[in-house]
Amino acid sequence: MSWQITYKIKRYHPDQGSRVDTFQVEIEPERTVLDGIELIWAKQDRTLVFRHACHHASCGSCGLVVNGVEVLPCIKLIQDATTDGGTLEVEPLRNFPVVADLVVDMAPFFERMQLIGMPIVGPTGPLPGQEPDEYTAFENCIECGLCLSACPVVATDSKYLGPAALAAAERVIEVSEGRLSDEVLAAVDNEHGLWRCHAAFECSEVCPSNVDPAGRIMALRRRMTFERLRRLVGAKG
Amino acid sequence: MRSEYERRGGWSWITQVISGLLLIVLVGLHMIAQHFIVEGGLRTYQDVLAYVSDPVIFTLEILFLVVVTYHALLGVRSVLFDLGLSEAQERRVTQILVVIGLLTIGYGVWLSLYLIGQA
Amino acid sequence: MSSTEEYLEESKTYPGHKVRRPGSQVSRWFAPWKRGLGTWGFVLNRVAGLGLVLYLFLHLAVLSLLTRGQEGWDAFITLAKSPLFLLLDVVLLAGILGHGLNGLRVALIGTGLLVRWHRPLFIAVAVIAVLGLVAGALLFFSA
Amino acid sequence: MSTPSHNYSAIVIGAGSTGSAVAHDLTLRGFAVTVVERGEIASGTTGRNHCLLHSGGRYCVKDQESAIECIEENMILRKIMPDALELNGGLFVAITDSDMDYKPLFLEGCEACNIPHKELTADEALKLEPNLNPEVKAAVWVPDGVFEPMRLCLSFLATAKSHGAVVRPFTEVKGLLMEGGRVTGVHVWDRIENKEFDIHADVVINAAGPWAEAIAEMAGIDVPVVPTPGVMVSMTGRHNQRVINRLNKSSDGDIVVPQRETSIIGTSSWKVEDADYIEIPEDHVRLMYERGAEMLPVLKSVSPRGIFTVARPLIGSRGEAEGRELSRTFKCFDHADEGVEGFVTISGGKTTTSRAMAETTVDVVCKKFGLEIPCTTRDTVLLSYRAFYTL
Repeated sequence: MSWQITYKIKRYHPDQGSRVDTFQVEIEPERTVLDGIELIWAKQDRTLVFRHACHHASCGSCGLVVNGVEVLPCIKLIQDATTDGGTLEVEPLRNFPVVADLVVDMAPFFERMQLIGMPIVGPTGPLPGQEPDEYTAFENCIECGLCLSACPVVATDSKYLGPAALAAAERVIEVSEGRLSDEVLAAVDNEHGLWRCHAAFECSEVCPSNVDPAGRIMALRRRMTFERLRRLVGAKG
Repeated sequence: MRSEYERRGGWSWITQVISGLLLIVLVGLHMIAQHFIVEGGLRTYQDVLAYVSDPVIFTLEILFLVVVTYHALLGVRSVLFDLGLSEAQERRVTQILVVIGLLTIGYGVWLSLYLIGQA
Repeated sequence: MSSTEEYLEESKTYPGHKVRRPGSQVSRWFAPWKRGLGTWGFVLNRVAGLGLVLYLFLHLAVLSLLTRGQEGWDAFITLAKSPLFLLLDVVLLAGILGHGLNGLRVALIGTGLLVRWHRPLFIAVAVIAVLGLVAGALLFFSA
Repeated sequence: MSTPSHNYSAIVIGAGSTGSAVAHDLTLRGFAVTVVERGEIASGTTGRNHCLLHSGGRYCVKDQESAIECIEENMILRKIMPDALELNGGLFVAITDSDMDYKPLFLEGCEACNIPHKELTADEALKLEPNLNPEVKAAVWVPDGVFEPMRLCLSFLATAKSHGAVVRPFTEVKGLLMEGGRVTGVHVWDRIENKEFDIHADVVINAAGPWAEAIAEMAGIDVPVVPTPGVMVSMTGRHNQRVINRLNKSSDGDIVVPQRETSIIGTSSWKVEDADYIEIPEDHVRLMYERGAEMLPVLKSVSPRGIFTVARPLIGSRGEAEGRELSRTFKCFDHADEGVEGFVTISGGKTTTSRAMAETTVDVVCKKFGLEIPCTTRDTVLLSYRAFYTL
């Protein structure tokens, strides 16, 4: 049985400015918020532009703000997002340059991820009860940018390295047993690196992949704090 | 041995935590002292003069002044840095806050010494 | 300073198109709605912190009355006993408790010690702060 | 390596795995390339695929041509795409007697197609994959792998961009520019600016997947593409480290692909007319749970995190074979054969074989211009997908 859902979608075109368009959609509650958007594009308005690819939270391209909170619409079921007759307010991710409608430019984000250089495939542990073995797996971080959109510090400080890149740095340390290049360290152990975080934990709240960027930033902070204190004591002794 | 890179921002966070922890103690002492060291609290001018003239109180209050000013202005600096200022603006902010901090502490010390002189 | 300045620049990802840079959104420092407990903690710390800075300098300014001797001080004491000032004292206490306890929480999680406990810690902070505030308010108004 | 010198230009329609690989190959062979994609990169068939880097095992009994393509390309992608593949191998598992009857055919097929394989006892299989059905009778290990579809495309496109290609997402082809029986470019609708304009080139390559038929129609050509969707169910949690295949002839729900923090059950097969938005048949989804749980019983007790479907662009005449029987190999059509110059369609195939599809296509293109430039994509290590955004 289908539900009647109202989508209020924030539109933007470089020449026309911003507006909000309303669409009525008939869709099964088991389908996703992204399916609804694709349905609008397919049947109602071909001018709507939005990003999507894998539809299972792997590519990280479809991130949006739905009813005020960052989500990956490809794994947000309609029934978990609203009720029959309900409304979904859809906006592009915050804190990213907007290209058009729901499309943001991920270039500034990937520049930082490239700087940190975390390989997207890394070692992973065996399943419980399994013999230890060499496994690789894609990193949990799908580079979707939800964490940056949710962060109240990224909202005002465009120089802040941001949760995803800092979490990636911590992951690199974890995998490579503490080695970061000087260039990466200079960006991470920096006024606008890990010390800028004010522990609002929004990144971890919205992360669709259990990366827990805030927890990783705190781990980095502990590492760098105790390293400093050790050096201070060492210098005096 | 470790390689060198430009480290920035760590000490301001660490000292902010340390000064914050100190303040939890100092704020408590500041409030308790005023109400209980001098019986019935600081009600009269003479009470105040007697209060600051106590060497322990004087030391405690000056320490409190220094730590609270440091913590407050470092906090303001952090809030301003959250705005994504340019490096030149950041240097300016730091300089101005250092001057404000020194003036504040100077004023507090001067006021205390003045009052001790009145006693 | 808090302008939502937006300007267009060339996109690297979408050739031939200009993107709209996101403006700075200071309002989000003060908007914990729909957000998690961590953000409530962040907002609390920021609001209380800025309030306390303001109070610090007001307090120091008021103390300059002492240089005017007996009369200045008596005038101040009369003012300080008014209900309005007692209410301000309660607000001050709320700020100190909120910022102090939450600061302790931030120090504990920020040093990576109790990261997983940030939510229960926030609830503990809130409960202790409210209890402290009630006790303090009773003390102020009964004195 | 010097870039071959000629001044030909090419337009590639579609930035799925095929179009991306074609763009990459074209730039290596000296073409000035523009890629036009109506949506985001990989927003069509490629993005929503199963993420399986085929060993060829699935096809080694009934469709050996596809199987050989798969294993060859599998080995090449391992070398040229180091950062978008999970290479934990795969198991074909036998649960029933019928599966055991299929096993000798399968082993024979692996031999015939040169697919490396290793027979495992039930105990060995359970040791490797503790969540397997304890009823498992035997298993065969093959070099299956897992890729990340969007990043695979981005790797090809990043490398193409580094060689001068212009990639235009959200640029939809509305018509082909024709001059006397020759395609000279495309008329596009820029969906970002909401403007229409023409782009000219010496050759246009139609890599639009299930939409290739509609593009070919713009030149009055019929391309037999059958949009054949399949349902995939992504489950909460990762329950296997290797790809788990049912050791039997292909059927619905015969595979569970682990990827990131999920295990994806797939797939089914039916035919549709319009590939833009596909209704998901409820019975297909139920079948995925049932059949997936036959191999990994744990899947019965976990919830789905996403259900998705997309149309495969299989080649074949409509109404003939059922979707499952259609070959998974690819075909490159030089439409000069139908009297239209400057226009080539590539369709069918799989993401695993996208590089080979590109090689064949660009061979055809080069031949049209009398160019003899060898393909070098087998040995060209691709840039990181992140370079797509930073170049």
